[in-house]
Amino acid sequence: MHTVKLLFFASLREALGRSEEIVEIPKGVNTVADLLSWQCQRNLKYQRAFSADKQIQAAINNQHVSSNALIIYADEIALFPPVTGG
Amino acid sequence: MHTVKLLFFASLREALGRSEEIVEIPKGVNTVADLLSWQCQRNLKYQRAFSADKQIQAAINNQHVSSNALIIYADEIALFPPVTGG
Amino acid sequence: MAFFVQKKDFCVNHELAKLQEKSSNIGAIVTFTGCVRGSVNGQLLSEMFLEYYPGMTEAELERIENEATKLWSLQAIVIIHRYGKLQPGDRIVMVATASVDRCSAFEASQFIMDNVKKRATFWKKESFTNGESCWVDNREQDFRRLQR
Amino acid sequence: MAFFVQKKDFCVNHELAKLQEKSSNIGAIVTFTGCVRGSVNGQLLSEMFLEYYPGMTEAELERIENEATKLWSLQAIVIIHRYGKLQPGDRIVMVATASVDRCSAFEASQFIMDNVKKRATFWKKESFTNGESCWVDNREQDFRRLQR
Repeated sequence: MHTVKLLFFASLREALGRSEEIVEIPKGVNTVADLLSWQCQRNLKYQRAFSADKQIQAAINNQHVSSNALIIYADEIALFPPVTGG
Repeated sequence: MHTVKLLFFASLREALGRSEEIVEIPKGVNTVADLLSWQCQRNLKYQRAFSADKQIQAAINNQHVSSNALIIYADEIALFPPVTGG
Repeated sequence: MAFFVQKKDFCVNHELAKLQEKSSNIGAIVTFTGCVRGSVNGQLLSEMFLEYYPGMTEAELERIENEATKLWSLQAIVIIHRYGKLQPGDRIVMVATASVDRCSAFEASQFIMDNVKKRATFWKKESFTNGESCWVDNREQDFRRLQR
Repeated sequence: MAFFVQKKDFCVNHELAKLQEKSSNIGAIVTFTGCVRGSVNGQLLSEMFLEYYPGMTEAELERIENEATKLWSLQAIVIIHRYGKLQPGDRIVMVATASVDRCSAFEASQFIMDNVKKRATFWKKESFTNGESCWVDNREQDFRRLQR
């Protein structure tokens, strides 16, 4: 079993009504892209929160990662909308 | 007779030992370039102070003017080395 | 090289003085200060809320500073970015770069600000006097959609 | 739009506050501060003397500001340039530009500084701890001659 702590920020956190969640990653969910599409299939709220136009991005070990990045070694993954600092 | 007040600044002022001078502009000295070469012919001190490598520039009515600018209407002409502000 | 993520405001004079202590040969200091605007797309702003990702944000700012010092010869850099509730006119961020020459200070400051905007994990939520509020990223998308 | 040619030092905080009073919609402020360097070409500086041409200098700074406001949409500009005797580490000049967006503020600030350097009628004389002193323009020429 691959247990991962997901962190949610900003509008994603608000849409899901939570800032983090411990999940068991199903077999075959190997990349960030897989993770996002799995989130979409969970329920309507998640489907809307993770829809493509939301452009949700990910970070592992305090580093931005692209959608094809492998998540199989990650124990914590941050998910968030595009950053708007500065 | 065309009387003009010349103003000297920075290293030019120091080389000539004066910050201004009233001069009678001789016939045929019509442009800034003419004025500079006339200054060179006045004496050794002026010749060195106005030598080409000094790149002396001019301003009339608080505006930079190029070497071919006419001076025949000017009653005050500032002469100075390249500016080094900022 | 220093970076701070903090709630409280900062004093530009104080930061410039600290910067100048770092080297006696500083000829040029460029500062960029980003502030909360009074209105956005004609809507009067009442408040801005800034969220950030503790840990990653600081790591990203440090990476950006390291990249800048490799690209330009800089004597000092400071980045300060606030979070939490801010009012119109408040300072949000300051980037200051010090160098012997003007071009390095300018170019490095722009590089750092561009990258803070693209990579530093901050998110802005704007509240308006008409009671509405929205995350800036959504507004950007709506704004772009409006312009199509 | 404001410009000051003065002997006394200036307070960056104070200038930024005055700038922000000019408009409630300022999103970006860029400041460039030029300082007296501690050493030049390895020679320790003891003092800098700045001469200027009263009347023309102010007129030139105003022309530069007017050109900048035609090229970028700026909410405020301030240029402060000192003259007289300055010590290493002292502030010589500050250019601050305020705009809704970051790029205008940066580009205008660089434009103004480049033009102040090329056109504003100031001259610097540097004195060194070894007793020597020279006008910067001569030093530049000597420096260039040395490099040939």
